[in-house]
This record gives sequence, C-alpha cells and structure tokens, in this order.
Amino acid sequence: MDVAAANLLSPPVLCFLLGLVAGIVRSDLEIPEAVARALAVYLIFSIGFKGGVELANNGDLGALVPLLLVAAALSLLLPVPAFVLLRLLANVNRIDAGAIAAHYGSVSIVTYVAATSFLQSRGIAYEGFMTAVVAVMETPAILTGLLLARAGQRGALDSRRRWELAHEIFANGSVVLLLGSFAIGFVTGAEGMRRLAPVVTNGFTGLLCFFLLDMGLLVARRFAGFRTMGAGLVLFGVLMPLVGASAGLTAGLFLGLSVGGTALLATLAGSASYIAVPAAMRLALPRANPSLSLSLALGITFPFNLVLGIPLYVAVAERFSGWWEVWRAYLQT
Amino acid sequence: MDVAAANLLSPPVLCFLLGLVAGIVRSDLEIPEAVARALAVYLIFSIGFKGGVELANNGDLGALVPLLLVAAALSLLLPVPAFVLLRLLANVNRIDAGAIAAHYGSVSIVTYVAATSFLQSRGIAYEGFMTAVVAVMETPAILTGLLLARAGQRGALDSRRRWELAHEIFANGSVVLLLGSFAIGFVTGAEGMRRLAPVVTNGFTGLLCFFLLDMGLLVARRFAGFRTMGAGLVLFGVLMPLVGASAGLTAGLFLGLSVGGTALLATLAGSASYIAVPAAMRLALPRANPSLSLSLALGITFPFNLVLGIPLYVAVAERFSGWWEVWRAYLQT
Amino acid sequence: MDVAAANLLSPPVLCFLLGLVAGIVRSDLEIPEAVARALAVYLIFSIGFKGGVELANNGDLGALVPLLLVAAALSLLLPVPAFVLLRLLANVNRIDAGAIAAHYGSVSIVTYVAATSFLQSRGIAYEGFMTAVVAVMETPAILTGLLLARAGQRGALDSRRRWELAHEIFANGSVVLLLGSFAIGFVTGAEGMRRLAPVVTNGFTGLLCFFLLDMGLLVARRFAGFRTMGAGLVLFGVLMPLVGASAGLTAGLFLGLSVGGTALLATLAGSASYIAVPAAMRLALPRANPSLSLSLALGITFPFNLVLGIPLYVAVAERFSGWWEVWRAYLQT
Amino acid sequence: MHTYKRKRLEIVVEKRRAPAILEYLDGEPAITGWTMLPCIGGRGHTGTRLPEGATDALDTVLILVVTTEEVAHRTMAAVLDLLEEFVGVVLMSDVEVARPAHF
Amino acid sequence: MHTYKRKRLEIVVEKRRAPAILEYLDGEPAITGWTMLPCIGGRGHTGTRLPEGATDALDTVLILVVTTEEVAHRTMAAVLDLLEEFVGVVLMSDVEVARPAHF
Amino acid sequence: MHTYKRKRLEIVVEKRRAPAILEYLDGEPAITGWTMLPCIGGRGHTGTRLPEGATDALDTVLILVVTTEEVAHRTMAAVLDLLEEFVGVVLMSDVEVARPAHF
Ligand SMILES: Nc1ncnc2c1ncn2[C@@H]1O[C@H](COP(=O)(O)O)[C@@H](O)[C@H]1O
Ligand SMILES: Nc1ncnc2c1ncn2[C@@H]1O[C@H](COP(=O)(O)O)[C@@H](O)[C@H]1O
Ligand SMILES: Nc1ncnc2c1ncn2[C@@H]1O[C@H](COP(=O)(O)O)[C@@H](O)[C@H]1O
Ligand code: NA
Ligand code: NA
Ligand code: NA
Repeated sequence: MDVAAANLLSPPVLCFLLGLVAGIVRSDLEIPEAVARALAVYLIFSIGFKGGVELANNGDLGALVPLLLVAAALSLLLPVPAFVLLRLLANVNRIDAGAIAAHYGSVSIVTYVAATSFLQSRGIAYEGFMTAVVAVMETPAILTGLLLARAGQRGALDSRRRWELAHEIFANGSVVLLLGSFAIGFVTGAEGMRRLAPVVTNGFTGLLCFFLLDMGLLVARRFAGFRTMGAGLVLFGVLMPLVGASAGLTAGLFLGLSVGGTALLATLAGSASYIAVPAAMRLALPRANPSLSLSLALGITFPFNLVLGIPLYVAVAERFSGWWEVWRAYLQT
Repeated sequence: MDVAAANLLSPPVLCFLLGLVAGIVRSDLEIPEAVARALAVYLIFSIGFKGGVELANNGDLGALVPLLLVAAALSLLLPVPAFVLLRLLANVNRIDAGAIAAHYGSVSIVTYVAATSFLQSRGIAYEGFMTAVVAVMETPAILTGLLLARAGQRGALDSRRRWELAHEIFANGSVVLLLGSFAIGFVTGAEGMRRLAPVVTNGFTGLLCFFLLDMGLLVARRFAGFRTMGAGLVLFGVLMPLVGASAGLTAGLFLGLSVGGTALLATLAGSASYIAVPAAMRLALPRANPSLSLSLALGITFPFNLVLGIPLYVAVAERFSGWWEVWRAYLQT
Repeated sequence: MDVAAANLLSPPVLCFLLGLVAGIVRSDLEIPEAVARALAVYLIFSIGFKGGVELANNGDLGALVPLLLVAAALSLLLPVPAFVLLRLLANVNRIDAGAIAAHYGSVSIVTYVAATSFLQSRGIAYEGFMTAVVAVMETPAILTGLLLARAGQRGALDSRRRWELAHEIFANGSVVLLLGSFAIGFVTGAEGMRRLAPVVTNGFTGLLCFFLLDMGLLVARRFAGFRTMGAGLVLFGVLMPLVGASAGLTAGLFLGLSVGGTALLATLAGSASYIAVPAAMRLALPRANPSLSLSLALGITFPFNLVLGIPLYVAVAERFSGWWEVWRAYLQT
Repeated sequence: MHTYKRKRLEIVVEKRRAPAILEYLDGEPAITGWTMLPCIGGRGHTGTRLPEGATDALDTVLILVVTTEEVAHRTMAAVLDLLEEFVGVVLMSDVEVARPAHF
Repeated sequence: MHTYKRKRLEIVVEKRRAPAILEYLDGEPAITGWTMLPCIGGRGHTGTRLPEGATDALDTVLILVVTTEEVAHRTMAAVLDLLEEFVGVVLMSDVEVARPAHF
Repeated sequence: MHTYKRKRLEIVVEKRRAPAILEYLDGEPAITGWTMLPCIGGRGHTGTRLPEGATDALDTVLILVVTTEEVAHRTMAAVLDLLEEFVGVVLMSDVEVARPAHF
C-alpha cells in the first residue's frame, strides 16, 4: 500500500497522469515528435551507459550468463501464452495475435526505466547488469510471434524478406543503442561516468518526466480505440502482464537475484514493447494491424504497469525474496 | 538606471538581443521549431513545478484568494482599455481590435519567466504562489475580447462553436501544463524538488537563454510587418503595457504584495499573450488577422517589456512598496 | 600512443564510433534532425560563451591580434594547396574543386570542440581566445574557393548575387552565433558563467556525445558514396588535413602559442567545414555538387581528425612546443 | 498498366481545424482513406504565415483524399461548409489509380 | 510558355519501406529524379495512423516522381509489385513541364 | 458542386532559395496565395539529397501555387528564370476550385 502510494506520488508517474488527463480532456498540449524521439534515445543511452559503468565497477559476472539465458528464454516463450490467451479471450485473427504476442514477449524500456527510477527513490539495490537483460529480451519474441502468426500458412518468407527481417531484429535501433552505450559505459568506467554524469544521471529523472508526460498524451489518444476493441482484448491487456511478471518473478527468485533485480525481471517480463517490436512487425507481418498491438501495449499494459504493476512486483519481490534459499535449505535438511 | 543595466546585461536579455540582431541582418541562424516548442513546455513546466513546491514549503495561503480574484478581474477588464485605445489610435476593425485586446488582457509566460529570473539574480523575493496568478490570468481575457469583437453583430456563436471555444479555453495546453505542474510540485514538495532540481532549476537560465535567442529571431522577422502597420498600432504596443502594468502595480500595492510580487503582477498585467491566446483566437475569431496581433504582442510589447518594462516595473515597485501601509496608517491617524 | 588511446577511449569518440557502426549495419537508429540542429546551436553557443568568459577573466590580449591575422591568412590561403591537390589527385572539375577547397580552408567547429574536450580531459591548457580564431577562420576560405572556381570564367557574379554572397558570408548562422555568444560571455563574465554553467559546462560532454553519435550515423551514410568517388579523392581527404594541420602547427609554434593552443590551431587548419561553407556554397556555386564536398569533409576528413588527427596534433605540439624559443635563442647567440 | 479515373481533393486548413475535417471524412463511408502532410508556411486572404517558434497556432496542414468523382464533389461542398469562416482552400483534380476497389 | 506532357506518380508508403522503393527508382535509368515529402498521418485499409511519439514505426512518406507516360506506367506496376502486402497507394496524374530533357 | 478551372504550379527548390521565389510571388498581384511544404529528400541532376543532420544547406521545399492559366504560364517562366543555375524543378497541372474569386 505504502509502496503503491510512493510510486503513485513520484514526479514521473504524476507527469504521466498529467499527460493522461491532458489527453483525455483533448488539450492541445503537445511534445513535438522529434523531441520525444530524442528523449527516447537519451533514456536508452543513459540506462545502457549506467549499466555498463556499474558492471565495470562491480564486476561480479558469475550470475550473468545463466540470467541472460533465462531472460532470452522468457522472451522466446512468453509469446506462446500470450497467443493462446488472445485466441481464447478475443476474436483476434492469427496474424494480429502473432504480432501482439511478439510485443508481449519483448520488453518496454520505459517501463523498465520507471521501475529503476522507483527502486532508486526507495533505496532498493539491483544488479548493475540488468541492462544487459533488457537488451537480450528485446528481440527473441519477434521470432516466436512470427512463427505463431505464420504457422500453417502456405509460403514461408522468401529469402530476401528473411534477410530483411534478420537485419531488422539485430540492427534495431534500440538494441544497437542499448548494447553500444552499455559497452561505452563498460569501457570508460568511473572516468566516463565522471564526465557524463551531469547528463546521464543528474538530468535523468527530469527528462524521464517529460517523456512520460508525452506517453500520457499518447495513451489517452489510444483510449478512443478501445470502444471498438472489445472487453476480451482489454482483459488481455491487464492479464498478460501479470502472467509475464509471474514468470519473471519466479525466474528471479530461482536465480537468486536481489529484491530489486527480481522486481526488474518481473517488470521486464510483464511489459510489452512499443518501440523495437512495432518497427520490426512492419517488415515481419505487414498485414498485422499496428493500431491493435499499439493500443494494447501502449494504451493498457503500459499504464497498468506504470501505475499498479511496478509497485506490485516490488512488493511481491520483497515478500518472497529469500524463499528460494529457505526452500533449498529446507530440502537439504 | 542601475536596475535597467543589470537587466540589459543579463545573459537571457543579451541572448534575446543576439537573436534580434541575427534576425535583423537576416542571418540563417535558426532554432528548429520542434525544439522551440519543447523549450516552451519545459519553461512552463518548470515555473509551475517550482511554484507548487514553494507553496508546499511555505504554505501561507492567506493572501492567495483575494490575489487570484484581483488577477482574474485584471485579465477580464484590461481588454476594455486595450480595445478603446486600439479604436482611438489605429484604424483597426472591430474583430481585429477584439482579438488584439484579448492578447493584452492575457499574459506572456516568457515575460513572466524573464522577470522572475531577473528578480532572482537581484536577490528580490516574491510570493511562491505567483505562478497560480499566471494560470488564472491566461484565459478570462479571451471572453472579453470575444464579446468586444462580437458586440452588435448578428448571430451569436452557435452552440457547437461555443462548446469548442469553452474547451479551447479550459483545455488550452499551457493552462493545463501550468496547473498540472503546479499540482505536481505541490504534491511532491521538497522531495520532488530534490529529484527534479538538476533539470527544472539548474538548467533553467541556460535553457531560457536558448528560448529567448529564438524569440529574438522571431521578433526580428515581425519587424518587416511594421511598415504596413502604421504608427498608431506601434504606439499602442508600447502604451498598452504601461496601462496594464500600472493597473497591476496598483493592485499589487493595494493587496500588500512584496516588492517582487508587485513587480511580477505589473509584468503580467503589462504583458501580452502569444502562446495561449493566438491558439484560442483561431477558433474564437477565425476571421481576425493573426499576423496583426502577433506582430504587436511578439514584435513590440514583448521586447519592450523584456528590455525596458521589467526593470521599470521593479524600480517602481521598489519605490512605492509600503506606500499603501503608510497611507492607510495616515488615514487612520 | 598513449595519447591516441586516451582519445579513442573517451566517451565522445566512442559515441561517434557507435554511430558509425550503427550506420554501417544500417540500423534504424536516428537522432531527429531538429534535435541535431539544436545540438549544433548549443555546442557553438557554449564554446563561444566559454571563450568570451575566459577572455574576460584573463584578459591577456597581447597575442590576439597577430594570431587572428595569421588565422585569417591560413583560411584564405589553404584553399590553394587544396585546389591544386584536387586537380592533381582526382579528376574533379574546376567548380567542384573550388567548392571543396573552400570547405578545407574553413574549419569544422565540432572537430574543434572534440579537440578542446580532449585537451580538457588530459589537463592541457590552451588560450581562452582560441574561440575567436574559430570565428575568424570560418569564412575567408569561401572567397578563395570562389575565385579558384570562377577563375578564367566569362562573367563575374552580377551585383545582386555578389551582395547575396557577401550577406551569406557575414550573416552565416554559425558565425553570428559564435561571435554573439563570445560577446555575451565577455560581457557577463564570471557572473554569467555562474548562471549558465549547468548548461554550457556541466552538460557539455554529454550533449557532445549525442551530437557525435549522430555524426557517426551521417558519416556511415556517406560511405556508400565512396565507391563512385575514386581513390584520388579519398586520398585527398586524409592528405589535406595533414597539409592544413602542418601549416597550423608551424603557425602556432611561430606565434608562441601554448601546447594546447598550437594543437587547436593545427586542428582548425586541418579540419574541413560542413556547416557554414556548405550553406554558403549553395549560393556561391550552386552548380557544385554538394554530395562530393560533404562526402569528403564529413565522410573522410572528420572521422580521420576525430580518431587519429587530434591526438596526433596534440602529440606533435607537445613534442615541438618551445622549439621556436630555443631556435630564436640559438639565433641570438 | 490499366488505370481507373478518380478525383483527388487537396484541403489546406489550419492544423487546429483539421480534426473537424478528418472527423467528417471518417464519417463518410464512401471515403476509403486520406493522407495528411505538414505545411511550413502559406499565404492567402488572411495574410502570410511562417513558422512561429513556440506557438503552433498558425500551423496549417494539407489533407489529400482520393475518391470517386461523385463523392469528391459532395465532399468538396461539405468541407467548404465546414470551413465556414475558417481559413482554408479546397482543390480538386484528376487522378488515375490501379486498384479501383481501394478508392 | 510552351510545356510538355509528362506523368506524375505519387507513392504513399511506410517510411521503413521507402528505401526499397527509392532503390528501385534509382535503378531505373529512365527516371531522372524524385522528391520525398513527410506525412503526419493517414487512413486506409490498415486503419488510421497518427504521430506515435517515441516510435517512428508507423510513419509514412509521399514520394513524387515526374516521368514520361510510358515509364510512369511501367513504374506504377513495378512499385505496386514491390509493395506486395505492404501498406501503400500509388497515384498517377497529368503534369506539364517546361524543360522536357529534365524528366 | 460547380467548379472552375485553374492551374496548379509546384516548385521544388532549395530552402535557401525559397525566399527569392516567394518574394517574386508576393510581388505579382495576380497571385492570391501559395503554400509551402517541407521535403525530406530528393534526387535530380545534382545528385541525391537526404537529411544531413546538423546542416540544413541541402534542404528543399515544395511551393504550391494555384492561379489562372495565363498567370501560371507567366509565373512558370519567371520562376525558371529566377532559378538560373540553381537547383529546382517547376511542374504545372490542371486543378478545379469552387470559389473562383479566391484564386
Ligand atoms: N492561391 C493559392 N495557392 C496555393 N495555396 C493557397 C492559395 N491561397 C491560399 N492558399 C493556402 O490556404 C491558406 C489559407 O488561405 P486563406 O484562407 O486565403 O488565407 C494559405 O495560408 C495558403 O496555405
Ligand atoms: N483514399 C485515399 N486517399 C488518400 N490517401 C490514402 C487513401 N487510401 C489510403 N491512403 C494513404 O495510404 C496509406 C496506406 O493505405 P492502406 O494501405 O489502404 O492502409 C494510408 O495511411 C494513407 O496515408
Ligand atoms: N523527375 C523528378 N521527379 C520528381 N522530383 C524531381 C525530379 N527531378 C528533380 N526533382 C526534384 O528537384 C530537385 C532538384 O532537381 P535537380 O535540379 O535536377 O537536381 C531534386 O532534389 C528533386 O527533389
Ligand atoms: Na514482456
Ligand atoms: Na496582460
Ligand atoms: Na581547415
């Protein structure tokens, strides 16, 4: 309860709500697109860079490899329950279901950023290498979503299209930027941080606020589309993050991550992409309706996670953290 | 004299002059529109947020309600002398006169920001809730301007248009943003400030400089239109801020505001809107010539206030502050 | 070697390389144009302002006048060897050769900025008035380039075109901004710096990183054009900066500049403009192929200087600094 | 390639007025789509508009609609009606398309 | 002023698909040039697109090509082919130019 | 809806050259207006232009003018003259308008 209030009353979440209200009353408030896109670049660069620096400073990489494998597996597998839920709950065609499933297997970087910002304001630590997890979870889901959408269809992708798609997945702007800034942080370490801290650290919360203000405006614009969407889809939009987050929580506890790390893995698994995957889907599944997946990922799941999900995942992680050790100890007695 | 020099030699005013010079020599220097608009969002958010935090910290709200009422009355009434002056001094038609009058009843947020920046650099205190005054003064003038323009005309606005207009007034982007950020500042208080200070406080003067550089460029572009405007209109552009500021000064002294608060109220009353009102006028009075009102508000009154008006209002407020108490004491003896 | 590694592993250069890699793998990573242009305004303003403040603080202007004269002469004369080299090495027509030569006589502000950033990180001092040198070197080369291109042609520019061109040269955005911000820094001095430091100083390296990320993306896009360009031109792109830098080094040593100042003069002389001159060339030599000069200046010379040139010039300046005094002393014995 | 005749409407309006036009287009079942392009300036009976920096009050957009001749005439009349006293122009011209069902 | 008849093609496609179209145009020797304009929204069979803030996945552009009638027909067919199942429309109309060698 | 025939000129020029063209248009009393749209790239005899990041030296714009046939021909000639050796193309086509006094 306390956690939820602390989240709700933080400047970033309040800015999101301000944007939401402005959008709902159809205010002409607007953050120019060019600036919103530059802010996205800034946020991704900043978390990548900070993750790399942290890894360089506390180079405990022991837990990293299993974590990355589990994270990739989560991204690869989560589209399956998403696809099944979509076909059960809503009257969505195969192609759209596959496209939506890909969004939910992948991750929302801004949701992750909001979660780290919340953890920091609460003084809860998390593993520095979590940023690498974000990068690893971004794209495997695209493959699964594509397979689900195309299963049983006549032709496979021709080789040209397959190449275009592989390219889209690996050269996706947010993946390249995240990995690249991570590497730069790792290479330049404390000295690099000293030089970039005023921009990537001090300015972070303030600029996140402006980005979330814009997100609120966009989410409100999506609301209009809900009437035509049906209750089944809306239900999916709040159910699926809980499914994903549960998987992420379990994995985090199982891997023995810290409370913060577990909450972040849950947040990632429970979030849905709206930067990397929508772009890839335009090439992978051009016939899929982009409004549908964006309305779900941006209009329902993002605000759900930002306002309710994140504090919930943190609270649950706090509650269950250590259980695994207890259980293991119990088993060994 | 000293005050005027201090104002003139401050980086924000010098940046405005640099923009002005660049514009006058038709340099191709340019701040991209998208960035100028984002800077406006930043400035409005920052003053709103800081005002809210200040109010939360020193919650002396006693003087607030009468101040807000007086401020709203100023905004509602100032279009009347503006309208009369316009009809007397210049050959402006009814509709344009009403539109221009609305601009002058409302306020210029950037002029206000420049005034607070100047007060701060001089170490002159002002009431934290002045930001609420800005919000309250933005829109009442639109109604008066509209009534003046339409007086004696056949049809009133039909109900659809009336609704559109009411919406434009209350959901106007800058009003929503100012009130919203004020609320966020008030709710998150000192802790919110700690997190946002690097952006909303430390970066403020620097970013204001860039915004004013762009303003200088825009003002210079307006200069070309003056030839066709006539001396009467130009005269109006420097006379009306003095009329408004006098009313604001009187009101501030009467209400017992601090020196800084009085100077700010004068600045607000003496300034003319060029963000909120031009937008509203496109719906309220689409036939009004937008070039005319923008040339006046942006091309004459804004630079006048920025360069001469602000230090003048501060000097007068310093000179007369306390007179009201003296006079009241005198009356009571 | 050490110097080269320090340069290569600094965040700004790594960000450039990240952009380069992203561009080469054709990632969809993008910094919106409007933001890139605003960042350019920011960088130019910041170095101008800081230069002005420094000059106000340590007002040793003795060396300034000869330095400015020498710098202007470098800008005016360097297009000549550039033109000759182009005609010798590559099959470039007169007009294009003149246009390219103008770019190489002029300077690249971002290269200069990267060099100062590198000097600062190494703790190497340089004269505060070097920024004035940048301003002085920007435009004389345009005249020489134009003369070289037009030599032997029938008609001279008609008077209207000549006027347009003079205007373009003196009212060029980057020249006006650099001189203007220099003046503002000089006038407001330490107090101005106190107010603007969070933006123009603390934020500098971080924002430079984003700008260089974008530069990397643009340079990579230029690579595609190299196939059609021929080896002669590519060779010119790395030879000419060495010619220019040698001239700059010699001049710096001769003038008795500090190590940092000498390295900066070499960097300026060795760099090629891609903001001021391309704009002027559209009016001066509209028939010149802009792709050619930009591909050279941006695609070859800029990365060459950023990655190899700067540390080389610094190392050489360190090595030879003081020789001139030694030699003079020797001559006098 | 065989082509089919259609009409092309171009509507220049203030950005703040565009939603009213789009709402009309979206409510007309015979119209299958539209495309909106930004303008960076213009001149007409209400004077010259150039980019205004911080305010987007004077921004205009161009809305392109391809549809059948009959619908185009009806839409032109309706849009001119919607414009009322607002700023704007409507242009019509001939166009050929390859996929007739699409427009 | 004497003018010459040409055809004008307008191609509305997703920004991410534009490079494939431009590559085709650049590879066709009979086409002397093109111009690309940004769109800020659109509606068609695949729904409504409005600016999406941080992601440019749904951005569209308009590509304008002026060429001879024969080449225009050929290009229209080829571009529709390239579009496959991708989003987009192709329009053709008459245009007059003054410098025939230029197009 | 009854319509009237007019001509539509489209002028693609470098952004830095646009003021000279607009100045001409504003000085021609028979021309009642124009609309300017931004371009994000183009190809022609002077090579390919794509967005250049920090410099706007290569930016182009499209200027749209609707006017009578006679004025259109005169304007086309004048604009081509103004372009001299500068980069740019001028297109003319038919257009119908509803309010003849407006153009
Ligand atoms: N003759 C014209 N040719 C092209 N565009 C025009 C013309 N007249 C008006 N416009 C456009 O329509 C807008 C509104 O025109 P108006 O309502 O006449 O002020 C102008 O800002 C221009 O963008
Ligand atoms: N009838 C139309 N008129 C103008 N533009 C259209 C029309 N139909 C489609 N478009 C444009 O083409 C894009 C793709 O259309 P579609 O493939 O039908 O979804 C839309 O987003 C619009 O920008
Ligand atoms: N055939 C064409 N079709 C469409 N636009 C063209 C064509 N040729 C040239 N352009 C446009 O006009 C600009 C200048 O052309 P040019 O002067 O031939 O280099 C190009 O950058 C294009 O934007
Ligand atoms: Na997920
Ligand atoms: Na006022
Ligand atoms: Na040089």
